[in-house]
Amino acid sequence: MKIFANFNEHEFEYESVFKDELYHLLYNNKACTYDAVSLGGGRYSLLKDGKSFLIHLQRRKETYHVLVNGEYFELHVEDERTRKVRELVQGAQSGPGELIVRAPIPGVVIKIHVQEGDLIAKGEPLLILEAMKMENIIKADCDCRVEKVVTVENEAVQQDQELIQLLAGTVNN
Amino acid sequence: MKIFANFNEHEFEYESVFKDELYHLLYNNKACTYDAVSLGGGRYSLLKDGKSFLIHLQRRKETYHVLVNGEYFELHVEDERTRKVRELVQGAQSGPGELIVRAPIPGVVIKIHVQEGDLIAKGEPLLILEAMKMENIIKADCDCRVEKVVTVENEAVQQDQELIQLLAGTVNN
Amino acid sequence: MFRKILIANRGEIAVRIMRTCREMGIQSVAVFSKIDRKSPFVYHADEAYPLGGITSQESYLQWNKILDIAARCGADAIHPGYGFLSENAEFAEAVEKAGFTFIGPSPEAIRLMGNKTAARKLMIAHHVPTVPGTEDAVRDIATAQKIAAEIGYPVLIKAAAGGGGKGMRLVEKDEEFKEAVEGAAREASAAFGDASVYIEKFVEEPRHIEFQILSDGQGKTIHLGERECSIQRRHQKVVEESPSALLDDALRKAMGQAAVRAAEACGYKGAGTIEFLVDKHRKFYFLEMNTRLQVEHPVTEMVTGLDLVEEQITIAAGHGMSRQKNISKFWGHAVECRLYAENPDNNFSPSPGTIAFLKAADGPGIREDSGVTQGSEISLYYDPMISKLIAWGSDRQQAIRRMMRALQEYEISGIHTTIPFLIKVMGHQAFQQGRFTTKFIEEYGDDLFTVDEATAETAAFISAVDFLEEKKRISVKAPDNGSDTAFKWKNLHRKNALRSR
Amino acid sequence: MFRKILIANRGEIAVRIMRTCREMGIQSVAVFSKIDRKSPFVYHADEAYPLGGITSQESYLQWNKILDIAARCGADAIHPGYGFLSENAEFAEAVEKAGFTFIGPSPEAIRLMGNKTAARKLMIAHHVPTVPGTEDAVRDIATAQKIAAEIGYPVLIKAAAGGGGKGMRLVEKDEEFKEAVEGAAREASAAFGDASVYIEKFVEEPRHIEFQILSDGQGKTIHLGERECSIQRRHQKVVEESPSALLDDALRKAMGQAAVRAAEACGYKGAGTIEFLVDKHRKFYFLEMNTRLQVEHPVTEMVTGLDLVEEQITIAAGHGMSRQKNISKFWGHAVECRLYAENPDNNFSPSPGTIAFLKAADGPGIREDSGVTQGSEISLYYDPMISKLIAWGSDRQQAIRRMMRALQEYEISGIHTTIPFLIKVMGHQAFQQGRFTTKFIEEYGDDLFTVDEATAETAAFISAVDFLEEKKRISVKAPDNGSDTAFKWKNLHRKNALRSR
Repeated sequence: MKIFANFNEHEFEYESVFKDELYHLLYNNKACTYDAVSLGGGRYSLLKDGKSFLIHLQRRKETYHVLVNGEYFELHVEDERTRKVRELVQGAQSGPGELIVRAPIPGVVIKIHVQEGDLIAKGEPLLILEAMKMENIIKADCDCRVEKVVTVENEAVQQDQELIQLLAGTVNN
Repeated sequence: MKIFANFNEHEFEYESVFKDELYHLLYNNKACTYDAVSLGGGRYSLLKDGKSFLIHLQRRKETYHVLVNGEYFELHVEDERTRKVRELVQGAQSGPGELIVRAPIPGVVIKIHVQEGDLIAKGEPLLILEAMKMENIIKADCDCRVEKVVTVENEAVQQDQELIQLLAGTVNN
Repeated sequence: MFRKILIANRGEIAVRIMRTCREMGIQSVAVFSKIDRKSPFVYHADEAYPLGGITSQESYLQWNKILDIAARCGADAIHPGYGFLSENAEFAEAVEKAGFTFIGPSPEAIRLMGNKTAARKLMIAHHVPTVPGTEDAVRDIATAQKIAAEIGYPVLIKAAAGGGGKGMRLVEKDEEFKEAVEGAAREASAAFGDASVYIEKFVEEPRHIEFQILSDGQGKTIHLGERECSIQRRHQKVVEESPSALLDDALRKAMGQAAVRAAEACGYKGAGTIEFLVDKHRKFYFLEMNTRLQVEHPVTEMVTGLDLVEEQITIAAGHGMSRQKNISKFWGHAVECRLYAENPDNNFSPSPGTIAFLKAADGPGIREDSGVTQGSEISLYYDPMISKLIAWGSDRQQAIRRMMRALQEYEISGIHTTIPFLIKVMGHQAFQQGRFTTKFIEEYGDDLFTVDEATAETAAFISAVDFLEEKKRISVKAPDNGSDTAFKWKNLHRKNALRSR
Repeated sequence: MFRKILIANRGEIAVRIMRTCREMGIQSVAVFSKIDRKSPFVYHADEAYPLGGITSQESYLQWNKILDIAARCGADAIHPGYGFLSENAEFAEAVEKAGFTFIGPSPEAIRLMGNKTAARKLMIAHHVPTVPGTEDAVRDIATAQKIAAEIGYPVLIKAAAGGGGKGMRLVEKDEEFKEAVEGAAREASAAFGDASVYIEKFVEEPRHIEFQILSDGQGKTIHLGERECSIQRRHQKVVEESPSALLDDALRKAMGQAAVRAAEACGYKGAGTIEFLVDKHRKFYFLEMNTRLQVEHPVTEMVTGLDLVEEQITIAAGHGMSRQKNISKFWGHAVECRLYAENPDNNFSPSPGTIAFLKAADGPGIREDSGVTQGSEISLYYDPMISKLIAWGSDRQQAIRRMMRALQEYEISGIHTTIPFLIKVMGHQAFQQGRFTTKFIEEYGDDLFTVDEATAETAAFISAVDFLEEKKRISVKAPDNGSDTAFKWKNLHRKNALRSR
């Protein structure tokens, strides 16, 4: 079975095979030699190709949050089967996608720059969220149209709370 | 209900009363004012009479292991009822008590100083246990007679493993 | 000497002050908000009393409550730390009026230096070089915009009452001016309760270099050398060091003398900091004075051997300071990194949460001033700085190498921190060579946010392994390494190869 | 310079050496026993390979396995740390023969100084004062007993091959002699594989003071001043400091010169330590030379600014050392406390177990060299020392006060440690005044094992509270402090009193 680990635009492909009563993990068709030991609390000691790594790993559904060598990675991991199902579902959808802008952190909405119906270019500011005394500008991820503004100025919002609904790709349509 | 906390030869006596919908803890007949908050993992922040304490507390049955202000305490805590029951049971026993010497730590018995039937004075060495490369001399807690030697020299023993059975108080009998 | 000091602050600086109190045999008193009941500064204090409230306004800025507690617990003095009430002249006044010693300068000195425009005028009068700009706070936007055009863009907009980068905006062109002033005023108002801002010429290739001064309040003022604080993001310092790679003895002497003049000009007492900008022509300009202990004071402590909190306390108690001469030679070199609960990959957005695991770095040359522990909850209500890591080395290179090593071995999980970003800064050639300005992060942003490919592969690999474990629930025990391995050797080749002969 | 160094050791010293390797850009290789798979020194190394085995004999003393791994991973050099193979001349020889650099002195120097009787003779020949006693190892007990009587009781019995207090016995009277020799021989045999012991006059009111030396192997030897290591229990050091409160410049110079002579006498190379006893008449005697890095080396690092592991590596690589002159002035004062997993209240018996919670001390002047972390299992198979806490101060008093503060705030649970005992040592008047001998602990034992009554009451109180909670399952939520309190205010009086106006 193939396993895909995606980080940003990079994809790492592994294959797991069961042989000689052991599971083997293959990378580039070569069996990987490793010893991974859980230290508790999401900490792992990994010995691989002689190298030693201390890893902090947290899994939330298919997303892995990994700290290693002082670097942080957010990876999406899925196997062949899951990927096929996902691609089938996505392929069935067409046209512009609906996007929901959520609060990345708890805070107070101190200014809203857009109104319903506005056409917004990628990178333009949508609203300002204040948290820990700093202003955080939330910008549009892509060209889009504002479908609905769900929040109001001075509202205290929780993390992941819905703020604005956008319709992607509508500027160029 | 009275609560007794014993440390070495000291006894601290508290009384708990239920009044005004709150439990009160009395010491020397005065209500104690305090705020104790669990920090997790056996750690407590205690504010009492203005003073602030960080406490590590571990409970094993009636024994409390407490670290506070850089000092370690092993306390025995019981309430009125438990004490009465215990005293009744103890009162029913009489004559010399049987004592079991156990390994305080895992190690290897490298020398046994006594034989069955020996009369031993308090403080005399019973055996030598080697652990972490150091020799640890295990001495008699009180005047006693050796009832049975359960271990042999060069035996590797676990913590709390029985080593020697003694009959207390038999020297002076 | 004082018997009991109340610390009107929280987090790492409250713990920092407590430590010196304990070392001096002085009782320390913490005051805390509801949110902070479980914080280390509460349980490491000798006494602790609740302030109630959650936000700063409801708790640490409630000075009547604080004075009330000070009276009831019998404190002799109040240490304000940094931030909160530390540069509030009215509070300093109220403290003294209530019969306590305020560990800091006089209310007059705070007031004078706290008003940026008044401070500028005073500096000009005392021949301390300043940056061209408006001498007074801006009243209306139109006039301000005209002045900005005269001085010439780029200009800086700054909060008259502020500090620490809050209410500060850089404006590159006329079109951006209006919105920037409004934003700065809004931030200034929220942070300091005073919306007034002023305008200043933006210095070319500026480096932020500040001098630590000590005044005994009896006519003697000395300086303890400089701190280089040019590595900033969003006008907030992230890395500081002492000495600066830029200064030579001549420039150090000139700037040190100016710093002492600046402190003397306001009749200063205690520990304070004169901030300068140094431009590409090595000319220096007075920026502002911080009339309090500075976040980055540990680097000065490391290279001078002094305890600045102890100096503050002995000066406040009328016992003077432990040295009478300017520092001219440093003991090695020290670098400080501020650890923020922020996500560098998401524009340094705050990262509240609970610290799930914490093992700080230790070993040669490493000091940490931390305000948190495993299990600590990082809230959104206060500053996201959770700790300061300080590395000492016999020279700059060793200090940086040690800091790099310490950051790499620092373990903290459950929240995002700036550690991955700081590692990149320490490893950057321009930083290592001492060639940088306050625009370092903007300039080298691309280098500072890239990842190592081999490390990414390791991350992908362990994720794939964990994914597989989860799917297959492989529970075969490893045959001979004695520990309860979650995974096992998938290929016995190397193990056999390494087996003893 | 070396590209890759294999560290033939474990625990804190392996981590310590790795740190310097990382700071120097050298790859570090760990080797580990089954028990140590999860240890910090394994996951902080750049590479790590299993040795198999559990006991030292099965793992860290298996030098063929170690050399095999070194060859396969392409290491250039091997650092032995302290203990294990560090003073094993045959190993040093095998390392060089296999084509690696041994980071330490020549096998000849190790052999010469490792044999205590040979070292004594060499010292006498080079005019380094020694303690009266047998020059050779004792063959039969009867002869030995006669010699002991001649020298005069008390006498010391010591392992000829040993060090670190193992195989050592103090004999006060003739009747005790035979059993003591047998016990010492047994311990020596177990620890070093060599049962021979020798006899020495016991020095009156002795202080254990040692000198750190560095030799570049090209004819230059310097000393880095002394370490006072008199605070010992069962002949093992527990507290060390530099400088010593006893020495003045004249005695320091005389002892330093003798130390340099001692190192030169054996053609030394690298970092080594000459241990002396100083008696109540301020006369000093050569005790032994440790031909390796010393556990207590950090105190010397703190007061000299040097990294001794870096010096060892650069000397071994043929690049000499970073200074050429003896140390004559120290930067302040440093104290080290060894943290053992032992129960001081139970005669320092080992306390194996799992570390349930760990938050080390930090802040001004505090360094820690630790080998463990939260979750670490402390086994019975190796030395119970888990960490070293080091405090620096501008003078001895400040260093002690800082150490005291750090020990008090150090949090470790799940195992017993020597921290409560060390706090008593730091707080003891005789220690603070610098008036003590190697018998400090025996002499002041009663003071060192008492407890504070008020603290006992607090311990009793919290236990009673917890007991009550357990019994009553009180689950009433505290009304207004915002945290999930386990217990609540039982009396509202004070809270109302402190309520804001």
